[in-house]
Amino acid sequence: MSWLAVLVLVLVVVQIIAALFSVWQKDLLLAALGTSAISVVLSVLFYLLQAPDVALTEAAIGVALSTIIFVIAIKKTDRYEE
Amino acid sequence: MLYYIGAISLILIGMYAVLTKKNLLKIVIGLSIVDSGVNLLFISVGYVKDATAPIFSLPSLTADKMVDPVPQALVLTAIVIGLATTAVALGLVIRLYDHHKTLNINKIRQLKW
Amino acid sequence: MEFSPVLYIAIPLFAAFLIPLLGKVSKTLVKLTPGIVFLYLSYGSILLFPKAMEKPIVQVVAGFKPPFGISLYYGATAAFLITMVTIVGFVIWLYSYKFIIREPIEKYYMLFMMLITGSTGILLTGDMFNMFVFLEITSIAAYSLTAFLRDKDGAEAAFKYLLIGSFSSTFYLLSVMIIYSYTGTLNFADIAGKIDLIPPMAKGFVLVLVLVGMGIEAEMFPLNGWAPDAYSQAPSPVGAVFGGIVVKAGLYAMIRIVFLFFKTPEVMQFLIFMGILTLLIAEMAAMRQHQIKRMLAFSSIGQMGLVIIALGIGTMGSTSAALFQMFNHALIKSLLFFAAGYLVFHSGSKQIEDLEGLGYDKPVTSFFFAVGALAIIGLPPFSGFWSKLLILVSVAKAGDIAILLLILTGSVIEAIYYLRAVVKLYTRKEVPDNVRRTPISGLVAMGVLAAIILYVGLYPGVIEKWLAPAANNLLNAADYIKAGLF
Amino acid sequence: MRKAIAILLLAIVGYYFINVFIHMPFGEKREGVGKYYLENTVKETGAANVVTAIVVSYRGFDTLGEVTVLFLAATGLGAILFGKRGEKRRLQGASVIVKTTSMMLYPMVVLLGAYVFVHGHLTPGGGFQGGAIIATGVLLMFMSYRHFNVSHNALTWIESLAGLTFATVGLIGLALGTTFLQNFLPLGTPNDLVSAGIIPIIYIAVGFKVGAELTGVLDNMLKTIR
Repeated sequence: MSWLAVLVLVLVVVQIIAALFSVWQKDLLLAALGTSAISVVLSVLFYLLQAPDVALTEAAIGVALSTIIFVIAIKKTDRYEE
Repeated sequence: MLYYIGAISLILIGMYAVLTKKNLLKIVIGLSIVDSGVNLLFISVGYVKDATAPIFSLPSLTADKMVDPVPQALVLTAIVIGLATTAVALGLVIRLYDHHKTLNINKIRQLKW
Repeated sequence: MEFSPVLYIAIPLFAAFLIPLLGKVSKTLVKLTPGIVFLYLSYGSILLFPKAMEKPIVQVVAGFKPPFGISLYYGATAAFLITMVTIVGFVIWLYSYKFIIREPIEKYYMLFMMLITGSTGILLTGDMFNMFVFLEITSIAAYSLTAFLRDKDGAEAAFKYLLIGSFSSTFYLLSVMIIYSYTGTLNFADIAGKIDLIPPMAKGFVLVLVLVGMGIEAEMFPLNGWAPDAYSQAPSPVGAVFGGIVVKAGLYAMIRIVFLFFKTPEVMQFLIFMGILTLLIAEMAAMRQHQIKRMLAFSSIGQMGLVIIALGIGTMGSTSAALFQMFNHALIKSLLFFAAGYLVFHSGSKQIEDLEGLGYDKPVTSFFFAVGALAIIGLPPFSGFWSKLLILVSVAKAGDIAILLLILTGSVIEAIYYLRAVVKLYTRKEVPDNVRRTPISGLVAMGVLAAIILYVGLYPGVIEKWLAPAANNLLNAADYIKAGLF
Repeated sequence: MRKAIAILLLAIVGYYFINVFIHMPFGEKREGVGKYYLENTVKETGAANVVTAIVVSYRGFDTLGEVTVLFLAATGLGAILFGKRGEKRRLQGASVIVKTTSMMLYPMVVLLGAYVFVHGHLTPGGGFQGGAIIATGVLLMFMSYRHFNVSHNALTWIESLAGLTFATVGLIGLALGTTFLQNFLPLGTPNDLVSAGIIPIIYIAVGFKVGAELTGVLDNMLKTIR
């Protein structure tokens, strides 16, 4: 296994943990940040897969905008899941 | 191969959230996780070993050493469409909260599901 | 400049981008825009129609030959359905003109126009991913319009629709991905030629993904849970667009993909089976409804079931009958939604119970509702009679008596609940004086549809002669491949 | 109960997924349109970035649709949240340090966005990314200044004019007797800023449009009263 494969393994595991975290977290604000973490990792993975265009898009849209609209929506509604 | 596993897990986790969660925002979060998974799967399908990004920025780069550009172009579109869907979904969530003062679907349901 | 199929998309898009600017000048201008667009497109369709019937028009976009660029495939089937869509779209606009009084008006017209344009795009495109884009245009416009009244139920119906719709598009996107990864192309004709490159397991998975993804749009059982809510909570003209246009596009997409890539006897059997289930369950559910628009929605699902059966039989006769039925259903269901919209408006209640006596108070609107009801049941002299007859004949020719009986059962149930509603309408009862009138534009819209229904019912030949080329185009995959990859 | 059904359903879906993808080759070269694009893009479109060439030129029709999807989302959100706007935001103004930093960052972020979409045909990035970056910059200002406002009039104009530019560029191709969205400008030398025919024009229009639309979405959501 090369160091790249190890890196990918770590990233994928982090991503799955982040996904599980955002699904089970009762505090929606943290859950939204979890999706943001997924997007960060996704963006790095896209870069490793030689897709800089997509990585840039994911960074701008997935990490920033998508999370922000989630946060705004949470602010306008309830923060905690019952 | 690892990419496939990661992507498929994301899709399944997202779908699990959509199917079982009771909180509207959680459901939307689930949808966005599914989207991420599909995008990752698509990009990894287009990957070619030891190839470079499909940009001819240096003269030394040649076409036979580049990854497949088509999935990248399609995913670019899919990401933006995913954002659009999320935005509309969140708008609806805000509307529903306005009417019911709750995000729990069990308390909202009026129409038959 | 000669009329080119790409204008079906380009002109509405241009107009949609223009509407916010027009809104700064005057609201009337905004309201007129979609009407002008659809009138022009109907005119173009009629010009183009005979040409497309002879030979499919394949229009290249951006000047790259298929499969490298996106191409639009304007064949006989697409021409038949698109001409229907533009004309029905125009009539629905006419109806909306006075019906929609709620702000934000310019947003309504923009979304309304894009809802129909998205459906046109699905019918027109010859590229798999492009179809996904148009599917999304249609869906996002549909979600927003379902919630347009901004009441409790509307928002809930829209959210439900969005949830199911997202699954639909995700599944479809996955199928595009698997197909691309094996064939390396996205053009329908090109894929159809290379379909054997996909290993059987993956092929089966793609089939399931397409059936589920597009089945949701085509309201196939058991994926149609969103439809009754969306239809009944959206404003009436939008309900008419859903039932008359959007479903047709979804069904066409599903059938086109199945016929091109997966046309095996088992799949056809499966389609017939699902069609029967859809038909019977929907008709039974419609029977139990107390709200008029929900009843119409379930009836619409049932009709789609009937069309799926006829398409599943897959003979020339049954396919043309199915197309004829789609045409009739678009007109008749729009008429029913129009009439129901004003009946609900006048009685102030969505319940069928409360329609009692309106037949005397609002004679013209009620009359149009009755015409629609009789036509959809399939009574002469209305156009619904011919298409139902053709379906039954083709089923009988295929020799399957069980299916014939099941279709008849469905039709009888349908007849019962429609007649029940009509009888309710014409039961005498004192109605409190109601000064509100149905506006002229609404009456004209209904009148136009009723006239076409009656005319086609008296002279079915005007439509029937176009059915054969349209059905042939849908059935004959080899021709599609040849034309699509010149 | 519901969870059990969901898990069962997902197990079936997952089983099929794994079965299909276990056989899917990973990291191998593939015949098909992708190869054609790699070999011919520079010659046919003059763009150095193949992804941009596909997005804007070969599959430009998709991009037109995609812009429309975003446009519809902004419109639909406006329709859904109509009548819920309040001019007063509950958001507190940020501290002086944050304010000053945002004030300094704001023009730079917008400039970066513009750079990204102007160079879309040469480097990674393009209209969508640039537009999104600009919207992020505007968001920064929203967050730190309570009274910061974008003019709705201006947003509408930018959005409409950019959309009309895209559609018009397409229609010019049709009017010249070629096809919709076909290039009608000289291709120039690859890797020059002014090259690749209509691609930069379209991507700049997309950049403005996406930026305006996303700002509109954010503005709509932020100003909704709870």
